[in-house]
Parts: sequence; structure tokens; C-alpha cells
Amino acid sequence: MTPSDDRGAERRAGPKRPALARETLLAIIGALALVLCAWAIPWLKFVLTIALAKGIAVLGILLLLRAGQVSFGHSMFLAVGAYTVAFVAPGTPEVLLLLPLAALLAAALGLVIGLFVVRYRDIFFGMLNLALSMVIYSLLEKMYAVTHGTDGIRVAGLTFAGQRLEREVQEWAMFGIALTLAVGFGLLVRAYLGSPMGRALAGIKTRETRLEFMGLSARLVLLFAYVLSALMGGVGGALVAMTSRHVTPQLAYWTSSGELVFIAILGGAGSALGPFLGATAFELVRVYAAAAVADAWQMILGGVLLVVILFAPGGVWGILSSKLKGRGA
Amino acid sequence: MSTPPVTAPLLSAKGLRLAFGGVKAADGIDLDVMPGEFLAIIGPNGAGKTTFINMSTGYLRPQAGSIEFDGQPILGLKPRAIVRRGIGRSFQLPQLFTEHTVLENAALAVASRLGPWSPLTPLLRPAWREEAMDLLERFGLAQVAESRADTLNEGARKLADIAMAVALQPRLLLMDEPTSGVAAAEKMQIVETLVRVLRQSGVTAVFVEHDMDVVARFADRVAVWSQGRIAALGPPAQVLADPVVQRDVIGISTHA
Amino acid sequence: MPSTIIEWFSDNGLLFGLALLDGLAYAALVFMVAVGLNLVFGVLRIVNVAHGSLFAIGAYTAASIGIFFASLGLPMWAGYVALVLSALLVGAVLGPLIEKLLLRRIYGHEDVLQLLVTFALFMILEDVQKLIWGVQPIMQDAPMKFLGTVDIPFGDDFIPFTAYQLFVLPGVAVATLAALAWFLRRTLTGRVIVAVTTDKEAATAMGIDAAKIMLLTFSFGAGLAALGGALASPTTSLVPGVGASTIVLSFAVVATAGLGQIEGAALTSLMIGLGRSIAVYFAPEFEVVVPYIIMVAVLLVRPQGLFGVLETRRV
Amino acid sequence: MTEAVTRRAAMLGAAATSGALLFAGGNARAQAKPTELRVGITTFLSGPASVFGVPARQAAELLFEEINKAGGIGGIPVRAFFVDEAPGTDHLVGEYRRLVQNEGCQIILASISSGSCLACTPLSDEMKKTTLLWDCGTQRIFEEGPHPWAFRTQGYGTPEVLAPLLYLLKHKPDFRTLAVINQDYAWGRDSWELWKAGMDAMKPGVRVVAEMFPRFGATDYSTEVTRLLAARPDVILSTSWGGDLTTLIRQSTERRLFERSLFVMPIAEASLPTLGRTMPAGHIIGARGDHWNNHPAPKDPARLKRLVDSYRAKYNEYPIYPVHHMAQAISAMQAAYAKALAAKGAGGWPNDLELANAFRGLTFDTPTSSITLREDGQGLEDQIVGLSSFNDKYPFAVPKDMILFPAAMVSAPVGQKSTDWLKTLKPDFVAQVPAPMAG
Repeated sequence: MTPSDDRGAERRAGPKRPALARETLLAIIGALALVLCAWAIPWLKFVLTIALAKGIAVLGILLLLRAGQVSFGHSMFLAVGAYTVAFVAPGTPEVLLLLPLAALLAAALGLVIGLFVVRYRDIFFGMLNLALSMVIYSLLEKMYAVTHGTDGIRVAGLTFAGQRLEREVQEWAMFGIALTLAVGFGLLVRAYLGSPMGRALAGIKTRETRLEFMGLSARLVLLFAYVLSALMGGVGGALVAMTSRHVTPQLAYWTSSGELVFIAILGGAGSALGPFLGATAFELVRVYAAAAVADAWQMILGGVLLVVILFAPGGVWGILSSKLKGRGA
Repeated sequence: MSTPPVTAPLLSAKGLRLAFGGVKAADGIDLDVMPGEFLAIIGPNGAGKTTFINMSTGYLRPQAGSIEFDGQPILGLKPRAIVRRGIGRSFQLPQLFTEHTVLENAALAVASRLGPWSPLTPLLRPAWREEAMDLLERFGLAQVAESRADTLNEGARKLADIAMAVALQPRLLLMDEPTSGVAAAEKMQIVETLVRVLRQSGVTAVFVEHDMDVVARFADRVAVWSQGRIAALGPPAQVLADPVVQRDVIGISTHA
Repeated sequence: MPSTIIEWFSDNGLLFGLALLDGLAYAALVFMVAVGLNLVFGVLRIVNVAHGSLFAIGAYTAASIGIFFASLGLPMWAGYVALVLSALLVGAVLGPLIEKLLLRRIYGHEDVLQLLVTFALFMILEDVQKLIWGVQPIMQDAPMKFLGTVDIPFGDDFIPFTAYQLFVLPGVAVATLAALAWFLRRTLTGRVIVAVTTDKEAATAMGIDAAKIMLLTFSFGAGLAALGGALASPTTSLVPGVGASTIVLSFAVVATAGLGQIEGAALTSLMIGLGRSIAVYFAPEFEVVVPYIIMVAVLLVRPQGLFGVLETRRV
Repeated sequence: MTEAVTRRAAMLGAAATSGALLFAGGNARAQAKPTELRVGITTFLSGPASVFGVPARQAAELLFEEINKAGGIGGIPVRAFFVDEAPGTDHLVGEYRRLVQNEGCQIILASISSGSCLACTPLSDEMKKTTLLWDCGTQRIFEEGPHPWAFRTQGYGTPEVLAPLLYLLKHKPDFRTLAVINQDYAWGRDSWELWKAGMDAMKPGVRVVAEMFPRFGATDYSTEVTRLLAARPDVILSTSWGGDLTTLIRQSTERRLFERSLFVMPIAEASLPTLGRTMPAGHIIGARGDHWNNHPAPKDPARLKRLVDSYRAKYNEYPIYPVHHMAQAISAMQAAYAKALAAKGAGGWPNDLELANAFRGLTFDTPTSSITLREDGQGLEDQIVGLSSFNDKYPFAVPKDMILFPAAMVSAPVGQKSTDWLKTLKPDFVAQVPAPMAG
């Protein structure tokens, strides 16, 4: 197929359809690959569950990126979700209750903070989020009597639909829940981004003034996205807590937020699949870098990030989708 | 409420004043816009023409004076509230969502008129898509519907910008230099398209314009702006023939 | 409870005065780092996360040069030469290197990409520092020792303060502020920098070589960060991770100050310095969150920052 | 990316599956002798705590080299797999799993930070893998529930705080006011809680004039120093360490705070080589154990000298306490393997359960003394506290007037919570403090 043919085909079908096909194909391949990896290499099941959990949180970053805003404090919602699990689990160890609870609390905090920060743009938006996350980080660290400070809290044993599972089964259960939620939120975000809400959100990035003159409130549009992203952050945090079974204030530190933004770009902001590609790549690079050179893993991660930004700004998604496109899929 | 008399103005501005530092952008503006008319605003750069549009749409707030739309005061309302009451506007620099397609731009405007929506409804659902396509066709933009807005030429961008305002079905449309930056060859064609669509929709229009040919041909009335004041107001033939206007306004603006 | 607070005040009124002295020195250090970051942000529009690394490298370099001078048997005042040398070295070598090799490639890209490039650089430099200087605390306090202490009367007691913290730090900060203000307002290059900060498009349209100005400003900012680190080095022990905590504080200053505003950076640093030292006395638990609370409070009242100019979009 | 993963998966799949089988087969199966003994070691390799973590890693590398030169353990070489604690707990628990499930480590030496230990120890229960807590000090580990697979091969917070407290009560019994300035994290808070409980029990009525918990990794203490100068407490306690402590000491020395108050610094030892002559003399210093360079009567002087000399020769710095703690964990590991191998007879190799059992009640020698692991897994390590002083032999401060506190005396008994136990102490407990050591 010559390039001009390709363009012609795209115009007829509308540019969306091949992209959709690529996305779906990649999502299915990705999910299968994850399951296979988790099955073949047992300890990777843990790493991949964490990757999926972070991917869900990064979906939230992706939403805000669509509006051209970078939250450098988003991990506070992750921390809220995680600490919700840690605090509530001793009384109510049910995963199916803890997850919605964590989501709800994170969304509530997102609403409160969102009402304030959606009035700001660009560096102010980023830095206010950073400041508020540092306040939450300090609270978690300072309220030693409640949170055990930097020691953190061990998450009590969990039940799944009333069942207390064996370690091996529980690991699979967590992996399955994370994968299901990842797919669910991925679809949700996809639909949302294609809706007027999502398209208006993207409009904030290019022509915010126009939104107002269309009778829309840009702040409200951003607030909705912010609350949704906080909710997903809470879910991601809850999953991280349930998987690693230990929470510390580190979750809310600004470098953790930086990591989430890192993952978003690494994966590529072009697709709802990006965060999961990014999170998987990030965790695998980190784990293998740490195994190869335990005291210079940061340098390797930094190097990978630089290479991606300079040479493949579309991220992993950009690389994969252009490859698939090249093959005419 | 009984039917208002035919002579009641659609937009009525009284005693608008606004100064930026020492510059008086509005120094006692009184203007009535009558339903159904096409009112052109002319005047040199910096005379306060855009400021008037900005004040009428809630983007700037005058320091004194009042604005009524359809008999209701609108001063102090936010732009989006004023839009919802039926005042649309277009921009000197087209305000398009540059990373969206033209169709999406139009559909978003259609959808925002018909909102609120569920976050799961696709923007290009058939009903919205059809209305948006229809609109683009009327503006002669159907060919570029699938192109990204930042790939259009200036004339098409201007039209798309106005199309988005029209999609909101305003009763009054304020247009800030709809033909500026457009190649001379295209200009008349664009204005003709525009006027046809607006007449079809029964929209009252106020437009800032530098091209006196356009003004003479399409405006019902002309308001001449000078240093924050209205220097002259009346039918084009009469106003444009005024020697003072010719010297002070047209002489300058034809060079702008 | 209120009565004990009043008692506390009457008992500690003098102490409160001492806290202000402490706050001044701290504010001076905060200012030195933040002003460079703010300047760079103003011109390049990049939030440089690696600024903290430049601070740390400046500190380490100063300590290394100082230790080297001491090993040569040079007198103690040579420590001050080490501080300046370090700042010059980082500003003249590392700054241009980073700007030319990395930042130049991403100007005009999306904000988030620019931010992440510097984040990646930060991660790399953190490990580079460790490879060069190891993990054990490094200290070189000749400049502080050289000037000795000053006894400040405190009731019938006295409190020794180091002259370095009492005079040198605030002195250098004020001198830097004055020199910067003079440079930006009175010299051609300075005015060009201000022009680029205010309106880059217009400045470029006027024929200003923006690339040169950006290189210059970034190197200058890097030098200021290094000078901040160098100034801090005599009073502190250098360990891995010192950059990470510095930079997050500087972010708060920049956002609070208003973008590119040096006087804003000075005022904010002062507020943070004093706020923090007062918190150490009043409510030590809040010490860490003081800068962020100040930032949130300021932005609530002035969304564009203390000295920021409200940008109205032209439509 | 995907390709790399697949290749890696194929490569690792076999190892992992066999690992899983072994695991599933559990402890009943006879264990074949491996070709090498894989030891997972978690330590700080970046961030502020790497001042401890890196020397410990160096110690492990040094000692493993020595062991392998001498024929390994049970005839097979030992190999270390290091993991950085700095990226956080969620990363660390993943790494723990990797060490066990993927690298096939038979024993894990876990953690400097309390948070890491608290996360890894329950994991040792779940994965049934012997885990030596080689450095973390939190008393919560064994006091909040049993951990049959975990053993701490050194002392912990309670003796490390109680010994300096007793030394203070003996050295300066008449102090009336005290201030505390600790790092704001678990150890800083816990150690203060332990100290306060002990102090209130044995010397009621001491007025605490300032409680300060500056940020972990703080670079400036001038405000805190001013406050302490003005408050003039008789005693200042600081359990800080690393860069925080050296900064605090330097800023305090410069402003003559050490002339106004007596400092008690239970973890000063690790910072003394860095401080050199800057450290003021005559203040109470501890080492989280008895492993001082100038220990007057080490159990095995030749071994202590050899460790210090070879470490210095290789890394050009004096060993600090994390080096000793790492060496202790390795000694314990050697002793336990010897014990388990002896029980198995020729050609046998202990499985996980047999290995863990070998640790229970184990007594192993250190260069300075010997340590016994109690039935709850806690090691009993003696504590030596003294006053900072200088002599010609070392370019930095070392203790004088040292008092050796037997571990059993200063540790909370099995099954009791430290704070509860400390509250039961009576003022006359001080009378049991031994006399300073000769030399």
C-alpha cells in the first residue's frame, strides 16, 4: 500500500477507525501477554499487578494532560486510596468493599482540592498540586500516633467476597481484579475522552476562552476530569496497598507523583492504553535495572526517559501503533 | 408579558465607560442594536471596537454604564451565561480547538447548546454529527470537516469560527473583524456566504469591519468609533459620505 | 490553654527575636536557590527539576575544592575562593552543557515533556553525584570557622551565632538581589532578558537572539544554584538526596513569587524563612508544611503570585 | 520490549517453575545440594540512608570473598544479590519476591529501615523463607506478633536507648532538664518514646524543655540550635544519624552548644570518622552494640583487627556499625548452616524449615562477643556506651570510661512490650549498672 493510498483510505473511513482497530488489537495482545508473563514468571505477577494499579492511576494523569495540565502531586490520591485500605482493612477486610470505599474517599478529596485547583493553569496548577500533596505527605509522616510515620502500616489479611484465600490464589485474585479494573477504566476513559465532556476537556488545552463563549464552564469541565482522575488514583492506590500489603507516606512524596507523569509520557498520552504500556515498561525497566545495577537504577530510568522524550515522544504507544500501522493492521 | 413593540432594541448599551490606565477604551458609549439589522462598526485601531464586543459578551466589565439584552440587564454575568441568553460572538483571531477536527469543533458547539450530556455519549453521535455537518455545509466547509482545525487557511478558519458561534443559535451575533487576514480575492465570497447563512437563520449581527466595500454593501447601519466614542451613526451611504469620517476614519483604516 | 500561650509569649518574647535572626539566614539560602530557578523559568518557561541537582553539585564541588585547598595548606579564607570557583565552574561548564545538549532540543515542545526532560536529568545527576562523591557525609566548614561567632545578648544570657550565618548568608543574598536588579534593569543584556521574560514572541520579532539569551540565562541560573549550594556547604553535611528536598522548596517559592520575579522570590523566601523559624518555636509539627501553606494562601489571594502580572488573553 | 520479555520468560520460566515446585513440595522434600548458596541482601544503595547501606554492602562483598576463598559454606560458594531499599516499600516487597521466586535465594538479609523490615518480615512468614533482620532496630517486629522465619542478628531499639540512658543516670545523676532533637521518622519517634518511658520510671520529674523532630534529611538546624542555646537544658538527647547528625553536631559545636549541655547520642559511632576532630569530647556516645574500634577486651582481638584492617585496606575508611551488623548476620548464617549441615550428615543440604530451625536458639561469635538468638528470634547483643574522647591512635573520637551493658539486662523480656517493660523499671535499677571497663 503506497502512502497516498493509505491516506485516501483513511479519509474515507474517517481517521478514527484504523486507530481504534490498532488500539483494540494492542489491548488484547497486551492483556494476553500480561497473563502469560504472570503465569510463566510467578514473581512478575506481583510486579505486573502493581504496574496495572499504577496504570489506572496514570489514566488520571492522562486525563489532565489532555487538558494540557500536569499534576505534580497526583500521588496524593494514590496515598489516600492506599491508606484507606490500611486503616479500614483490620475492621472490614473485604476487597470488594474496600475498593469502592477507597475510590469514594479519593474522589471526595479530589472534589475538595479540585474546587480550588481548577481555577489555576499550567505551572500554578502543577505546583499547587505539588504543594497540597506535600501537605498530605507531611501529615502522613507527622501524625505518628495514627500512621506510624515513615514505618508505614501493614495491611491486614484481606477477604475476597468473604473468602480468605491462600497466598498463591490471592495473588492471582489481585492480578485478576487489577486487570479487570484496568480494562474497565480504560474503556471508561476512552468513552469519556470521545464524549463532548472529553473533547471539551481537550479544548482547555488549545482554546479555553472559546469554551466559555460556547456557554460551558471550563472549570467545571476540568473539575469533572479532576475528580475522575482522583477516583482512579484512589483505586490505583488501593490496589497497590492490597498487593504490596504495606503502605508508607513515600506514596505521596513528590517524586512518586513525578513517577506517574513519567509513566504517562513513557507510555504515550495518545491512547488510553498508554498508561498501562508505560506502567508495565516502567516497572520492568526498574526491576531489571535494579537487578542489574542495584545502585544506579535511577540513572538507567532517567536515561530511558530521556531517550523516549527525545526520540519517541509518542511513547511506547506511539512506537507500537506506528509499527502496527506499518504492517497495515 | 405582552409582545414587545417592534421598535424595542435587542441590545441596548448606555453610558459605557472603561479605561485601561490612561487610555479610554470606552468613553460614554450609547448604542441600540435593533432586531434583524446588520450593524457595522468601523473606526481606527485602538478606538475601542473590540472592547465594546468584549463588554457586551461579559469578557470585560465596564466601569460605568449598563447593557441590556432583550430588556434584561446582562452586566456582571459571565460570558457563558450571556452566551446562553443568546449573544454569540466570533473572534478577530479565530478561537478554534486546533487539535480537533473542524467537524468536532462544530459538533462540540452543537452539543454544548444541547447539553448537559452523559460523559459516555460520543460527541459524534448521529444527531450531533448531522447537525454539525449540515452547518458546515451551509458555510461551505464540508470539504474540510475531517481536517484538523490548525491546517485550515485563514478564510476557512474565520468561517469555522463563525460557524461555531452560529451553532449556538444566537439571536445576536457579534463578529470581530470577520474578514481581517483573509486574502482579498476570497473576501467577498466569505462575506456573501456569511450573510446568506445569517439571513437564513434570522440572526441580528454586529460586525467590526475595515473594508468599506463590505460595509457599504452589507450593513444596514454603520457606527463610527473614535477614541472610545461613537462619532457617527446611520445608514452607510450617509455616514460614509461624511467628510470628517472619510478623513479621520476611512483614510486611516484603509491603510490598516 | 490560652493563658499558657500568653505566658509562653511573655517568657519567650526575646526568643522570638532570635527566631527572626535564624529565619533570615534560612531565607537567604532559600532565596539563592529559588531566584536562579525563577530566572530560568521566566526566560525558558521550563520548570527545571534538575536545578536541585545543580545546587547539590555546587555544594559538593565547593567542598571538594575547599578540601583540596586545605590540603595544599592554603589559609582558611581560601574557602571563600572555593565557593566562588564552584559556582563559576558549574555556571560556565555544566550549565551550557545541559542547555546545549538537552534543553535546546526540546524548546517549544509540550510543557510536560520539557519538565520531564529535567526530571530525567535530575534522576541521572542524583546517581552521578553518588558515583563521584560517594555516600558518606562530606563537610568543609572553613568559611564558617574562619569568621567565628558573635554573641547576641539574650536577657542576662547570650546566644552565640556564627558570623557566617548572621552576616555572610544574608549579605550575599542581598548583594545578589541588588546586583540582579541592577543587571536586569540597567544593562542591555539584562533588559533583553526581561523583554524575553515578558513577551518572548515580541522580543524575538524585534530581532533578539533568543537562543543566545536562553543559553546565557540558563548558565547564569545554574551558577546561582551552584552558588546557593556552595554557600550552604560550610554549614551542612553533604549527603545524597540533598537536591531533592531543595528543589521542591524552590518550586513553592517560584509559584508563590510570580514567574520570573526576583523581588517576589526575595519576599517569598523571607516569608518562608521567617515562617519556618517561627514554626520551630510555636508549632514544630508545622515546620515542614509552612512553605506550602504560605504558597496556597498567597495563590488564593493572588492567583498570579505575589509579583506576577495577570495575563489577560487577547481575543 | 515484548521480545525481550519473552526470551527472558523462557529463560527464567524453567528456574521459576522448579522454584515453585520446590516451594510446593515444601519442607518435607529432601533438598538437593545447590551449586551455589544465593543470599539476597536488601540495603540502602541510594538516598540519605546509603551512608549506612553502602558500607554494609561493602562489608558483605568483602566477607563473601573471604568465605569463598576459604571454600564457601558447606563446600559451595556464596553469592550475594543486592537490592536497593530506597525506591520504597512497594518496590521492595516485589524485589523480595524476585529474590526468592526468581533468583532462588535461600536466605534473605533484610533491611536497614524499620519500614522495610516491617514489610519484609510478614513476607518471610508467607513465603516461608528464612530472613535475617540484619540492621533495623524497631521493637515492633517481634513485640507485635510471632515471626517464625525471621531472626534479628543484632540488638534493637530498646537496649540501644536504655544503655545510654542508664549511662547518663550513672554519669550525671543530678540532671533536671532535658531536650530532645530527633529525626522525624519512626526511629526518631520510637527511640524518644522508649527513652521517655525509661527516664520517667527511673528518674521521675525531669523537665522536658523542648521536643523537636526536624525533617528527616534536614540541612539546617540553626533555629533548633538557637532554641536549645536559649533553653539551656542539662542534657540534650539525639538519636539522629548520618548527614543529619553530622550537620547538627557541627552547627552545635560552632555555636558552643556542647559547652552548655551534655549530649547523649546513642548512634554517634557511625558519624565519628566523618566528624574527625570536630566532635567535642566528654559527651555520651553509643554504637548500637559493642563493636567499637577501641573495644578494650574483645572476645577475639585478632578477628576484630583482621576485619578492621581488611575493610580499611579495601575501602580506605574505618568500618562503622552497619559493617559490624552485616558481619554479624553473615556469621550467624555461617553458624546456622554449620549446625544444620552437621545435623544432616554428609552430603545432605538443609531445606527451608531445617535452616530456620538451625537459627532458633543459635549462639554465634562476633569479633567482640557472642550473640544468642532468643526463642522469639531477637538477638541478644551487648551494648557499650562511653564518653567521647581522643587519643593518638584514631583520627576521630572514640569512647572512654566505657560501660558494657549485658544484652539480657537492657532488653525487654520475651513476650513483653518494650514501653510496658521500661515503665516497670525502678530507680534502683541504675545500681545494677556495671562499673566502667578497664582500659
